[in-house]
Amino acid sequence: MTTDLLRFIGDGHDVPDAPVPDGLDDKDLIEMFRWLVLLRTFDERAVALQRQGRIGTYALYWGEEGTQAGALYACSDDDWVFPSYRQNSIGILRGVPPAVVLAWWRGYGGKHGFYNPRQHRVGPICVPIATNLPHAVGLSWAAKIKKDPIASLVWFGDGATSEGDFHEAMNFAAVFKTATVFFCVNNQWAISTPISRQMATKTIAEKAAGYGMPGVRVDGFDPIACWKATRDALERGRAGDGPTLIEAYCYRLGAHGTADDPRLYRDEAEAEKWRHLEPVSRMASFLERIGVMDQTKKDEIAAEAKATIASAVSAMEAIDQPGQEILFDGIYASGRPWSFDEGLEELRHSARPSEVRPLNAPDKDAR
Amino acid sequence: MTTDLLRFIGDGHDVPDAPVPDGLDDKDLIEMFRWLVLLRTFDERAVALQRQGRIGTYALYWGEEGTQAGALYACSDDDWVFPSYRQNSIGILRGVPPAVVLAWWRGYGGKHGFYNPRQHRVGPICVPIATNLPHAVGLSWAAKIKKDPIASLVWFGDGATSEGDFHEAMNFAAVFKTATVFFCVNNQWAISTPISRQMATKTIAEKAAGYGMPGVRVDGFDPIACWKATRDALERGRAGDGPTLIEAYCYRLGAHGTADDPRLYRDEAEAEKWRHLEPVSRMASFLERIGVMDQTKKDEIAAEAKATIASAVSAMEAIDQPGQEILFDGIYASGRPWSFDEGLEELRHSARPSEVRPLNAPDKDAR
Amino acid sequence: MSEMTMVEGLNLALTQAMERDDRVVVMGEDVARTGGVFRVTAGLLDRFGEERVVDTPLAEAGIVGAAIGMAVYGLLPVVEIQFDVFVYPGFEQIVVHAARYAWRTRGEVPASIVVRIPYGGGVRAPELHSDSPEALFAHVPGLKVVCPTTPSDARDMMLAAIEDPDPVIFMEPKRIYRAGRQEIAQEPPFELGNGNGIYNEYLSKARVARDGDDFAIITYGATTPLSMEAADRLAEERGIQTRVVDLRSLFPLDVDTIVKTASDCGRVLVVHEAPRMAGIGAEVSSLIHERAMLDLEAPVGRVTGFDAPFPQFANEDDYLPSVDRILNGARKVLDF
Amino acid sequence: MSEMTMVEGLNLALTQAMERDDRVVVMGEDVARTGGVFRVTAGLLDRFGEERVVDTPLAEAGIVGAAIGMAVYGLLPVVEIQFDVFVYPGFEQIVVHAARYAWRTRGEVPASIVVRIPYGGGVRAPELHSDSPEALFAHVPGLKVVCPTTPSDARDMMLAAIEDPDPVIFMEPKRIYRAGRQEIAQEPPFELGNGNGIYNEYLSKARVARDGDDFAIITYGATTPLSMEAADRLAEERGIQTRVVDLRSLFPLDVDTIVKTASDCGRVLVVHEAPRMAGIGAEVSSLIHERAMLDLEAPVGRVTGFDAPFPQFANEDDYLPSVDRILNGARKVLDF
Ligand SMILES: Cc1ncc(C[n+]2csc(CCOP(=O)(O)OP(=O)(O)O)c2C)c(N)n1
Ligand SMILES: Cc1ncc(C[n+]2csc(CCOP(=O)(O)OP(=O)(O)O)c2C)c(N)n1
Ligand SMILES: [Mg+2]
Ligand SMILES: [Mg+2]
Repeated sequence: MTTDLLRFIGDGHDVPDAPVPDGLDDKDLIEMFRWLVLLRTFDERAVALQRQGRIGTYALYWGEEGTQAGALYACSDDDWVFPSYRQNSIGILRGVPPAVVLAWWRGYGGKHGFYNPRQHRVGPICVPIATNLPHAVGLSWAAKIKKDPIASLVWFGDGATSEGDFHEAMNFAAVFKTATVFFCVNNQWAISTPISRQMATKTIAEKAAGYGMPGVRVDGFDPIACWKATRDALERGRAGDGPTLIEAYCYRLGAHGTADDPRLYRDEAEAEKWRHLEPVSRMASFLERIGVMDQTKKDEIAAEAKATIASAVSAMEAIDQPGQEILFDGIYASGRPWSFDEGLEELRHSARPSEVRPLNAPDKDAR
Repeated sequence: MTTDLLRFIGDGHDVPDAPVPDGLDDKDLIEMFRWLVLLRTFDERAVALQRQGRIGTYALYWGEEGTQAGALYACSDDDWVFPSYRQNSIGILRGVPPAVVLAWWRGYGGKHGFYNPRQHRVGPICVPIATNLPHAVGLSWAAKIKKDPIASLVWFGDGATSEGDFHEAMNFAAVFKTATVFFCVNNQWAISTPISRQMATKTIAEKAAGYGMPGVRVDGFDPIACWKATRDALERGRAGDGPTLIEAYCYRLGAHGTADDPRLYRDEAEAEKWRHLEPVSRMASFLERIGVMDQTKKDEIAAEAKATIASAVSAMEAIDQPGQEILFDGIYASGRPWSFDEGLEELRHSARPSEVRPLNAPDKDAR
Repeated sequence: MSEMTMVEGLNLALTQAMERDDRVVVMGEDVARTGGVFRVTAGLLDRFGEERVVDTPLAEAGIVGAAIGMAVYGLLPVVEIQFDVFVYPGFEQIVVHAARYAWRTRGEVPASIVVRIPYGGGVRAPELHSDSPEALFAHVPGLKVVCPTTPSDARDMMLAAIEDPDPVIFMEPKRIYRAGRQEIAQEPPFELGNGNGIYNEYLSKARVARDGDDFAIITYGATTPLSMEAADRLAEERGIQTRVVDLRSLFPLDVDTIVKTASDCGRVLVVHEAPRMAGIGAEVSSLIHERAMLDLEAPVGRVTGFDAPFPQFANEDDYLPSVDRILNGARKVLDF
Repeated sequence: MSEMTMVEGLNLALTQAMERDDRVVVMGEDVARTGGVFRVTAGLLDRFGEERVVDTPLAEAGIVGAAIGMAVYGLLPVVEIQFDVFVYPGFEQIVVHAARYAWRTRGEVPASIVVRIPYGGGVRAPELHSDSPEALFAHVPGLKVVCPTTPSDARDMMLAAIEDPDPVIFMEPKRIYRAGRQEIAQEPPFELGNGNGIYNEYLSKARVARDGDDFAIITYGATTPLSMEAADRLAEERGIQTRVVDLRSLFPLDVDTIVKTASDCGRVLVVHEAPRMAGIGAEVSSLIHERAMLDLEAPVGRVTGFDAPFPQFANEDDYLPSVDRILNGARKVLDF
């Protein structure tokens, strides 16, 4: 296991466990585990649905659940989080119906596939790399102006650090001392590009200094480490001490997405070396080691998650193909441009294309 | 004087001179001084021309001559340099007729106001902040691919470091180990924005580490220090060791441009404190102190520069107002789109607006 | 009542909006201490303090992106882009995020920002300070794109743009920033903050700047005064009455006024400073032909900037539509 | 001779260009090891090595900007933008620098780059993978904007774009990347590297994809096959012969072919997938009315994408022009 990473959960063998940090009691640990399992269950089910052609291309996050659940668990309910496509289902831990996220991947828009960020304090799923970092900064900046004691957290990948938006957002946050947590999930790959061809630094955390903010490096497969680093960063932010960059060091255990074939560019044996660190079973055995969770509890949590996602799948499939009016809905709050109703008219007078079902996009033809 | 900056020229009082670095003999020192004086003469004359309404708004660089002449003097003739508007006349040290640069400020295009970068290994004057940094990287990258032992240098300001293009260029250069010198002229102001509101770091040099490249900090008012840092950076680059960030720490002694009024946002007394460090007189007294230049030589250099710029001004004023065909010249090398000749036709049939002379743009209405 | 330039009208609107609604913040490069390169935001810092009037670092994507985040949290940011061309580094944030935030949130969280862009040529500025990018934004669904021509419209439209929940690209024709003064009533034209949609009246309707039904010139921004002059010349020259329509809103277009004008006048010329290829004029011309072909006595003409980079300023008067070019364009349509 | 898809045709062109001219380099996100998301650059890395086939960091402004610098030094970079929407972070470099480099250097140093943009909808991709931004580039002076529709054109036009000293925005309609195969001769259609301007033949001329003089459909990209189908249906339905023009070059436009087509046919429909407002169709329509009004029996019609964000893919078939929508558009023009 890589050293000099903030870590609490050992590997059960050579690497010892550290004491659970203050702020997490047994109830918290169980709840955090519940979150991990729910995310894992969603993810595995989504991959299956894609294979069956029931949703479109999907960006799996198998192995990164700890960077999501751990960080979110550290947030207060008023704090905002901004996911990328990789944290696509984070909203389900903040009240977004899982069916909505599945519907998004099924190609549904409007009320079917989108949610109201203000209702959940969760930004929309962000597809263009690094472009939601400035939003997270602006949001915590606005809270500061309004004297609200809330913070924002944004997830992004190692590849995202190369984008100009990463830089501009980091600098704005540092200059205006906003309560922003930049949570970088360093899974060491940007599609086929390894971190060694993405940047010339060994770590991502060391980039923080160039902005005058602290950078910390944690074991991204350790949910408790992700929680601790995030909790500390949020406290700094709320205390008015500004933003923090967190590098959650891990490895992308799966493909980039269901349309991606990693064998084209990397040795999957490499991935295997990391697999035993994956957070769900690791957290489970940790909780068993410290006697916080027994098999019954574990099974109960698994069953509960299975049931939740199962009903979400039915809910998703119960959604009718949205009508054509959805093309023009919710675009302008101030009214409808002349061409919207004309567009609908045009559609009414033409035969509607047969109902769309997500196709298994020919390999690589969609991402 | 600020400490811990690379510096060779003292202040003639408390701060002692350091020995002239290897690579600069007396001839070089005189030649470098000649360059400084030529730039200074151009700049002061341009400001006068603007006041007289003979050219348009002008971006003066009074006090920054050392960051330009010093750095350029370190370059081999095959190395490329990329100026911003602030180094607008750097080309005159590489064979660009000064009249061309003056004509650019007078609003002339085509062969009157532009030059061929390949002829001088000098990029076009770049107006949008930080956007020519990627060009400098691409150029040295191309040279590396072609196995040509040349490097590129790009000048930019402290404000430019906030732009995404700065970040993307720095990262590309570090990843591909291009022979690129990032020469940042930290004059501590971006129009009305002081560096303290531009970034949260004390220095700019410390940003280099976040890209995995070295950063050095020099006295920007010391031409020899600028030369030395650039020379070392170029050698690193040519040796295949990649890019370097140089921070030339100085102060913007003049206005941002002739349309700018610094009294609106800063205390000019502050600028006064720095003025005695300005590179031209400082280099002069240094050369006198070490007995390399006497008054006669100095006067001769001044006279020569005065004559050069004077004839450039006449040359600029001898240029006739360019004809209307200039609107459509040199845009496409592959041919003329249908609308070009139609546009000329349209112009031929309309009365031509009376010949344009640069106006003293109403204060602040142009920059 | 007092006589104001467009700059003063905009400044008044910003002042009034900030007074009445503390969600309004102003941000951009050099907007606070200097009051902006063009002084549109002068005095706001002293009046509203540096939390609400912010000099930002030099980064347009950061500025627009942060403004979007602020809007999501409930503020109403008004962003200044220092000059037209410098909006491009922020282009992605505008077209991918500001334009689609409402759509991406079931219409419930529009990115309520105003992006002010001093644009266009004619001020003898150096290279890359004279672009007219409005068509780029008008082509992107989800944005509103407006452009005032008079000081009083500038004031009213700015207040309306801030009220408008949708992202508004506010094009400011810098050439006429100080070209003329106009009486502006101190009182805002509508009650601010009542959210009853009245602001739309001030954003989506074209203005008939001059009446007439023999011929029509449809334009906006700095070419409007030139079109007015051309209209007078045509009256002398041919004794015809020319209607001049100032579009004000470039997206959505006021199609009713455009089509009615074409039907009433039968002959139409569209004038703008931006390049012609797929510009606003192309859309207006197409709309008219599609909807009023039978009322037309001649094809709609266009007098525009050329499909060439905006020139160095010694030749900018050659590039910009002149009264004489407008007159020739008019004659072609009239003599068809 | 072998049967190829558009993807294979593009790959062949890139291979041939790189073989014949070592100034050609290919760069972008995931273009080397995976051969690109769509496999257009597959095999190039093994063949030409990692100095000439480069996986870049994830930064579009950096990619385009570095390519410009390479071109200034004399290389011929072909850049891949992974998906349409992701070109926006590089927009500034394209419109301010690539488009104006020649102009800014007295015509002597054009930014000789090709920017490949797989664009458009219809592949069931997640949000923001289906835009059609071509009009944004066509509106910007200094760029050439082209779009192939057939595998063989894709091959020939890519070779020509690389030859062309000007910056070329190469729009690749991803929906028909593998839609059909076509015989492509191994031999390039013209001698590479002789710089005699012959490449222009392959970039600036529209292609008459189907002949006829009763009616015309002018289109490009993925809506071309649909327009062909509509043309056949019109032949059955009304016994009329429809000419289908595939523009190929969006800037410059082949105005002669466009106007002649309008004069020959008298009735014209323009079809594209991009939003209508100030799109390519608006320009084509305006040009026709301006130049062939008297030959027209009906106003030029437009069937296009809507002025709305490209929808989530379950509804993308509602957004995309369908054969039936094209037919209705045609009937409106025919029955005018
Ligand atoms: C601006 C932009 N450019 C390109 C893409 C295409 N793309 C999608 S994911 C991806 C790689 C992202 O890697 P990283 O930031 O490490 O996140 P990860 O996928 O590993 O979670 C790329 C290039 C995009 N979505 N946005
Ligand atoms: C992309 C872009 N945004 C804004 C501007 C307007 N502008 C011109 S100079 C300047 C300040 C630049 O400051 P700095 O980088 O420190 O360089 P200096 O002027 O001090 O040499 C600004 C904001 C610009 N030219 N380009
Ligand atoms: Mg990654
Ligand atoms: Mg500066």
